[in-house]
Amino acid sequence: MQTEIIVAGFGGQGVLFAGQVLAYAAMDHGLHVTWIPSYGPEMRGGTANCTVIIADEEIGAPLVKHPKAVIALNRPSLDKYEPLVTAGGLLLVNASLIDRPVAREDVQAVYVPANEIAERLGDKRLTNMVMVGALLGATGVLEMNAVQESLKAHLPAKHHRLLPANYQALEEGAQIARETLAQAA
Amino acid sequence: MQTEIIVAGFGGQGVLFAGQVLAYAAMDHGLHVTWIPSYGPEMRGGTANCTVIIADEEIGAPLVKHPKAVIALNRPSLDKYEPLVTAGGLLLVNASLIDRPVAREDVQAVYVPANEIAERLGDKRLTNMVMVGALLGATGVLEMNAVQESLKAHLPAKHHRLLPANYQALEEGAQIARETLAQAA
Amino acid sequence: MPVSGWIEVSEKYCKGCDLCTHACPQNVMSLDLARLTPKGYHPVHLHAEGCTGCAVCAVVCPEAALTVFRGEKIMAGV
Amino acid sequence: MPVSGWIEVSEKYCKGCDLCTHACPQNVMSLDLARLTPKGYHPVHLHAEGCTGCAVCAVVCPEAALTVFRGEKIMAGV
Amino acid sequence: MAEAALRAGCEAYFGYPITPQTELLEHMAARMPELGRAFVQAESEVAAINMVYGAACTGKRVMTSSSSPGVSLMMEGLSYIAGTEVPAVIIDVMRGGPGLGNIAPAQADYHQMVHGGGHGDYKQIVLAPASVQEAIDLTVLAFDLAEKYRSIAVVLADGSLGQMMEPAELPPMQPLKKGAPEWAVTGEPGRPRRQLTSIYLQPEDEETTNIRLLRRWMEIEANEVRYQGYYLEDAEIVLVGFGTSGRVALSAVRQARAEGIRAGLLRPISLSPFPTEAVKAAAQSAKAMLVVEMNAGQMLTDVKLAVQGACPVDFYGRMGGVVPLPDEVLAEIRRLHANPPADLNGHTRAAWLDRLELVRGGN
Amino acid sequence: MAEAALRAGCEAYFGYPITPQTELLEHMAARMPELGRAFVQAESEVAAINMVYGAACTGKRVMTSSSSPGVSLMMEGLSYIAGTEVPAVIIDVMRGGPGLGNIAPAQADYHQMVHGGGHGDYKQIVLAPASVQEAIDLTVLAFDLAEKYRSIAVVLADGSLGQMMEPAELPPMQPLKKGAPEWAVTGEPGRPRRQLTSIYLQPEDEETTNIRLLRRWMEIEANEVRYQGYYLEDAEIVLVGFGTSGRVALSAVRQARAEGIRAGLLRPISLSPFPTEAVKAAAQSAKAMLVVEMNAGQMLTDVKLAVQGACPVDFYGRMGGVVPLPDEVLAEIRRLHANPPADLNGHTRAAWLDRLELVRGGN
Amino acid sequence: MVITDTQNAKVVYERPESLTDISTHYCPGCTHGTAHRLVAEVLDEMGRREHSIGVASVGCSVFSYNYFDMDFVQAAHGRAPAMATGVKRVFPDRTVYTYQGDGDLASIGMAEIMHAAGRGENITVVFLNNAIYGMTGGQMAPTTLPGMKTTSSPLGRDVETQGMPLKMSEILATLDATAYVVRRSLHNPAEIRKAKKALRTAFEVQERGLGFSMVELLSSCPTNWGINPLESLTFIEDKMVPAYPLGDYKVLEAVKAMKVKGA
Amino acid sequence: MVITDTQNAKVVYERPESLTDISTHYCPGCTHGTAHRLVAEVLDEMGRREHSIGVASVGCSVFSYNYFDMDFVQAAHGRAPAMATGVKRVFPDRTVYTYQGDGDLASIGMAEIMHAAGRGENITVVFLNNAIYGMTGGQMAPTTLPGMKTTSSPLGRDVETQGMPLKMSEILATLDATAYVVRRSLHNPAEIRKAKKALRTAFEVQERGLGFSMVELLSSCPTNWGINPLESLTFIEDKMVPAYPLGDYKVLEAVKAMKVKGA
Ligand SMILES: Cc1ncc(C[n+]2csc(CCOP(=O)(O)OP(=O)(O)O)c2C)c(N)n1
Ligand SMILES: Cc1ncc(C[n+]2csc(CCOP(=O)(O)OP(=O)(O)O)c2C)c(N)n1
Ligand code: SF4
Ligand code: SF4
Ligand code: SF4
Ligand code: SF4
Ligand code: SF4
Ligand code: SF4
Ligand SMILES: [Mg+2]
Ligand SMILES: [Mg+2]
Repeated sequence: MQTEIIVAGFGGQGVLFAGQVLAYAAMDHGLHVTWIPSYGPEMRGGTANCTVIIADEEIGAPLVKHPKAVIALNRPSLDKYEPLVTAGGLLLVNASLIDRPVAREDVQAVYVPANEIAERLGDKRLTNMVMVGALLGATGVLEMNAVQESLKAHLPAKHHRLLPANYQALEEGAQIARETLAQAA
Repeated sequence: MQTEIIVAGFGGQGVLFAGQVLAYAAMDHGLHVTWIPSYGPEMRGGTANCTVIIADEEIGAPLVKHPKAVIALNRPSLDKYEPLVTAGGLLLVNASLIDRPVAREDVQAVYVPANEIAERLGDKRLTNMVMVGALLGATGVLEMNAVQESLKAHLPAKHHRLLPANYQALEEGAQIARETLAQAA
Repeated sequence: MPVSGWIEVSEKYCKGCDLCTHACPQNVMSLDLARLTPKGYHPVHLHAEGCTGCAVCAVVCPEAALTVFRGEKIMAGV
Repeated sequence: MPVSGWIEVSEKYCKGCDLCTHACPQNVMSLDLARLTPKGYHPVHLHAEGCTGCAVCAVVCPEAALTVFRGEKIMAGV
Repeated sequence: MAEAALRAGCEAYFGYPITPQTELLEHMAARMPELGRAFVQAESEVAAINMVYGAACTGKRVMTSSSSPGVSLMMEGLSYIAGTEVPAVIIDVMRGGPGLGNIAPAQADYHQMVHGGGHGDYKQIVLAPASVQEAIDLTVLAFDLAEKYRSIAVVLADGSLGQMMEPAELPPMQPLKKGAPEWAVTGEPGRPRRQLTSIYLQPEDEETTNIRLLRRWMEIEANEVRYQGYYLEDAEIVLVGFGTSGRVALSAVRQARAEGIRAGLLRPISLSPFPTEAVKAAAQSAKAMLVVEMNAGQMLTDVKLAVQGACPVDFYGRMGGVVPLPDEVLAEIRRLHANPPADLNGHTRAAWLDRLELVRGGN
Repeated sequence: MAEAALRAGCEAYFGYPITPQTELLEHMAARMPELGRAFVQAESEVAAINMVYGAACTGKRVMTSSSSPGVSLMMEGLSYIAGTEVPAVIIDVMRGGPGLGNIAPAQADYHQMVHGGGHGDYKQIVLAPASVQEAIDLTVLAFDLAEKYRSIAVVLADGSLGQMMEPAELPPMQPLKKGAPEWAVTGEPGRPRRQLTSIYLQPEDEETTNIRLLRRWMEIEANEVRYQGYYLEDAEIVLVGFGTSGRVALSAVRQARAEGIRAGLLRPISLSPFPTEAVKAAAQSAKAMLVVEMNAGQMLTDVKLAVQGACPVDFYGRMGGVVPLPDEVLAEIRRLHANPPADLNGHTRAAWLDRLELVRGGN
Repeated sequence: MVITDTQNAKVVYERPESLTDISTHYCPGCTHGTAHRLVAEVLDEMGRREHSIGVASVGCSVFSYNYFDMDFVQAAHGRAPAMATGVKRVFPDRTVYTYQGDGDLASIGMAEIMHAAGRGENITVVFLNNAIYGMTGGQMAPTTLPGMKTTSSPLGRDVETQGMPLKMSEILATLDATAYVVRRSLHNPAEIRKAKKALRTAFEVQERGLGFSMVELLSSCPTNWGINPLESLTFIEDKMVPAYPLGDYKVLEAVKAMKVKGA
Repeated sequence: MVITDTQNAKVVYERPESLTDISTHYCPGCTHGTAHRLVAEVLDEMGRREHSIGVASVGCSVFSYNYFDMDFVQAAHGRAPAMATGVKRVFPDRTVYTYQGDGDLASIGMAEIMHAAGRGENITVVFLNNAIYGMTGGQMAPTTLPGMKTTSSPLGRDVETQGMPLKMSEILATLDATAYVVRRSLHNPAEIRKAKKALRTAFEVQERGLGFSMVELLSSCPTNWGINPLESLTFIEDKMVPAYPLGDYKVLEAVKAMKVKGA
């Protein structure tokens, strides 16, 4: 079984770190994983994305055309990846910055006002964790526990005081995803 | 008909210029010609030599293993080229600096005390012209006139006052060669 | 009548860096937390009266996001 | 007895550049026009008495071609 | 890779920041001083390679790392190091070019590193990892080979590897070697002086050096060819790809096998020396070969040289930092399977470009 | 060559002295200011190529010249020029290497110039003269081709040519062209701004650029292949050699013909694009081919790629600045004539080295 | 409600014509943008926009060619002064300038800047000194302050092994062929105004053919300094200005004699 | 006949041990040889011959590695300071020095010398300034005097297009990390003695770990200047010394405090 996840947004939205958190969690739990970033046309303030592949066997190509799940942190990311998600896949939409709904009907969409939630939790930089939470809430690719543990393990010590807020962000994102899926079901 | 001439000596002995004078003379008189320098292991104060090929048809390789004539301005040059001159070829030896006779019997040797002649004519730098003169005296590859004319044409104007001494050097060299050959004959 | 001014903020350029707000001698600028630019920044706005059109804000703005006007204050009903 | 000296010239190194001859305070050095080194230079030699062994020649010689000695002048038949 | 180099006993690192290999330099900046070893952030890649040159002359294990434009600046230095016959390790993380290009992963510097981007006849060992683990292992190997053959050893990674996270194991810390090789310039008292130079003014001497280098290279060719084969036993369509494109090809081959197509993959690990014999052998039984690269067909020349017409050799590549997707390669395998070409000499490129533009159009 | 460049309308020269091409720079130093054109002795080859880059962006005819180590320093700049698609002319007079090597004539930078010494996929036009006259003519041609294809054009001479004197005729002085191409950055008022860059951060855009470059290159391949054949009609032993080694081969071929051996010579003039078709054609009727170079067999790869096994391809080269003598090449022709090999793939080099050491021993 | 009378209103400041309408990729509060604005304003005021050729360098300002509405070329890392030389020598009547960061100019491009200055090349160099490699993620630059932590000097720049900061204005001022070399800062409105005036002078020096001119500008890098934009300005004032004193390092008599309009 | 009593004679001067018995390739009267001799004498006197690693550069002195009887490496043109950095960083207790010409150090090698000095690299640089590219046949160097004719400035160096001479000692003295930077000359016995003393000081600076030291030596090139060796010394005295004043450009207090044995 192999799950491909793309996280995409502006540079500065914590795109790469969101992917890393997933990758570390998978790694720490004995799964095969690849994480690979790619940058848009601009390095500063431009778009950035990363692809995380989590699998239970050796992974070939670290990039895929049709991912199973996409976290779209801004509008251009949604525009770019909406057509590419596999049928039956998942689109996690940062509703704070994206003002349009998902058009495809063969994918599952989850709308998360991630910037608002993050600012409410006291730090705009938590936006990415809210979205990661939503991913966890919507799929079973990794346990919430696993992610929280590896967050703790890999966050530099000086940032450890931010852990509770991060956990909270993950939870709130997951909550929204669970609710959405429940409604859809 | 093709004649290959190698001029060899220390850097500073006017080796390259001697070859150039021959090349210019040939060029100015409508012959095919190539002139190509090569340097020994040292650039300053080291050995230098050049190969001049004069022919009445298009010239292929600008270098040859077995030249028809060699002007050896110093001992290492004689040591190097004596074995290589074609049988029946010509070895012009600067007797001022070379203290050994030519060993081969199948070549024509001409000994010229070129440094002494040059110093007597007032300029050590005429050594090379004495040797060129000897070459002209010993072979018919080019006319003395032709060489003198192209010397005039290609010597920078500021050196023109040295022309008479150069002519004289050529003549004295030629004279010695003619005498040597006459004796040998 | 006192000289007065106002500014126009281009949301295309403004990145909410807050440099102008601190430079403004009249302290009349701040980030508009109610708005997000397309790039996700809170743009500046005038939150109080008192702009003199001194253009200090424009001098410090790295993004050339501000246009500064000066004129006479008049009252008008809209 | 007056202090006196002499030099040894290595023909391997000397290039007849003439710098030492002009530097010698006693003017006792010159190129030996009767000799040629293997490289084709006229080497220097002492052409007159009076060397004091001051080593100025050695100080200016670019080739380290000179060895300078100092000793007492004595007469001896050879 | 940086940590692998440390553990392989690298005693000096000289480098200049450039994306996508800054992390490597930064790791060295932190760790080398900790270990009491030399780290210098050079003023440029030109300086970096010449610092490496100097330190390499002392016989210590030394390295630099850079990426495409920076590596181009090292060409003179590399030629000097090769001509002086001192060991040095270079990590080159390739990015999109030519020119400043971009920082996306590419493989367009194959010719530069494999066939020689510097002046003069010289060869260098070039190892191309396809995973983070292999990157680590080949870095260690590079130090060993460089030292053994007094040669330059390059770890040539595409940008994907420079930036990828994957689980991997680091080797144990090696003790630093003691003493210096007998050619090393160390300023050690009590022995005759030693000199290291790349000058041989007498052409005959320079030729002797060239012959020595060539003979040594033939030894390297005999001993140090490395590659990995996948499903080659019965493969009709043989893919050849290195680094990330090898990995992508592997995914495609697996998908093809799942579809019943007998595809296989030969992944050169040592690009130089190139696994010529292995490619030749694979060509004997193949209906067609497909070279997959992230460039316009550079390794393709070495494959064709090896195959010498034994089977048609086709090409698929993406350029400018685009990483091909397994789907694209699978489509190529299907095409070759459905319609094995009789002869492809000379027409490979034009047809590939046409197909590529279709793929791009469809993006 | 310098005077030829002037007459071809070269408006700016930037260079750094290096033997064996200092005369070229010195000629420019005297003549360019006389004509009111730009001459700058740059602080280095790195600076020189970047000055060329700047001036080339304005659409003027510009050039630099250097020799092997200096050219290695230009690799980054060349890649930028190629990536920016601006025309520039480079004269490279090759000397013995690797490293500082020596100043004797060599051809060991073939790979660097023909297959790409800089990073990224790019190709450049490479023209190899074999006589002073050809050096002049190809210099003029280089300016024309560079401009026509917005490409780098290299005149790749071996040191012999850089230093040889031969009778030759110079072209007439061309008038300087007026106006600038529509892509040129000239700071001309009254039109939209223009930019020239080699950055395409989006890999897809960089790929588009790469495709454009490749398509243009295919056009160059179609139009600009140049070579000269000698006695090829009935040749059984076909020699392939460029520049001075081509000339030496010609002497040997003539001597062989005099002995009744049907030898011929194909002398590539454009090394890039390479006369692949012509070599292929010559291989069809040949019993054997012999590539003669002043290196360890660099053009050999292109010949083999062209021949694709159609006939055995053997090699004779001298390295490190040694110019082969016609006698040596003649001996090779005699050998191949007496004993035409059946198949030479893969064994060429070892056997050549053995023969070479015999030749050298006998020197 | 207060409405301002737009009839009598006048524009006190507006975005200069020499800037395009492209939003920059600079981090919020980065004074690269300020420097761009000043250059644009000066070229507007001098009417040279359409007669200029800019040379972009490699660093965060690599895309400056997108932001200036004029002809531009883009140089290899460090080589902008060489490229500008190439341009200027064939187009002597254009305003040719480079825009370079401190890594670009003072590290890899040291030889090129020294020699362009040494030749007295008639170009203008806008030199942004932010004491760090911005673009590549905050490595040490030759201008990094002693003790300053960067990603390649994680314990702080150690002057024993990593040397002392290079003061480029001081160095270039020692060259006989430079005409105008000054250092300014971008950390407050007054300094920004002085910076603009210096840029105007530098471009006027070129206009009059007086030779090489450079304006070094102390600039911020909030992202890699790890502090916010406002703190960054304070860092410039408190830390950088003492290490890099503002002032005129070389002003030829002929330049002093010039009448230059202020900002 | 006068015979000197060899019993009581003593050797006042002899060829230093640190020189090999290979005759140099330098032109007659070229003061490259003088500089070699001084370096050799100093290393002899300091007993460092067998603890030294020299770095030869590209220029007429390219073969200096043949003439010094000690370990040597040979650098690429201009890169000797980088190469020396590489050597010194792994062998900090060796005496590491470069021997460079003016083309090598001040032209192509500008970045490397500036940064080695900027890092305060604990090496010694012996810098031979002969105002010309000797080896390649007399082209203009960055140090060529205004108006001086060379093969690449056939009408004389034109300061308008070719700039002003670069004064490397003055430039390097401005760098905060240099310890000892002086200029001496080789044109007469007194100056030669001072040059030797400076070299001694420079090597002692390195010995004591005080940082970067450089001795610039004004040197002759009779061949490319087109005058004889003696006239060349006069040229140095009359033309070069005024343009390149002899003196101490940077002497750290710690260096001044050192007790160094004179020549
Ligand atoms: C030859 C080469 N080496 C390295 C790089 C990577 N690189 C890009 S920008 C940069 C440093 C930029 O720093 P600076 O000039 O200070 O500009 P800033 O980003 O701080 O404005 C480096 C090292 C490159 N592009 N090319
Ligand atoms: C990269 C490179 N460029 C150019 C050269 C050619 N070159 C050799 S020595 C030299 C100049 C030497 O001048 P300088 O350093 O002043 O030494 P000098 O001969 O005057 O002592 C040059 C340009 C080279 N060897 N390598
Ligand atoms: S113009 Fe002056 S008063 Fe008005 S907002 Fe700007 S800084 Fe404040
Ligand atoms: S300074 Fe400019 S970019 Fe920053 S907040 Fe003010 S208007 Fe916006
Ligand atoms: S030692 Fe003194 S006196 Fe004697 S030769 Fe030398 S310089 Fe003259
Ligand atoms: S200075 Fe030295 S080389 Fe010159 S002439 Fe005197 S001894 Fe000979
Ligand atoms: S990284 Fe620093 S210099 Fe670059 S744009 Fe951001 S703040 Fe400015
Ligand atoms: S060319 Fe000049 S510097 Fe070189 S050895 Fe001769 S005199 Fe000395
Ligand atoms: Mg910076
Ligand atoms: Mg010099």
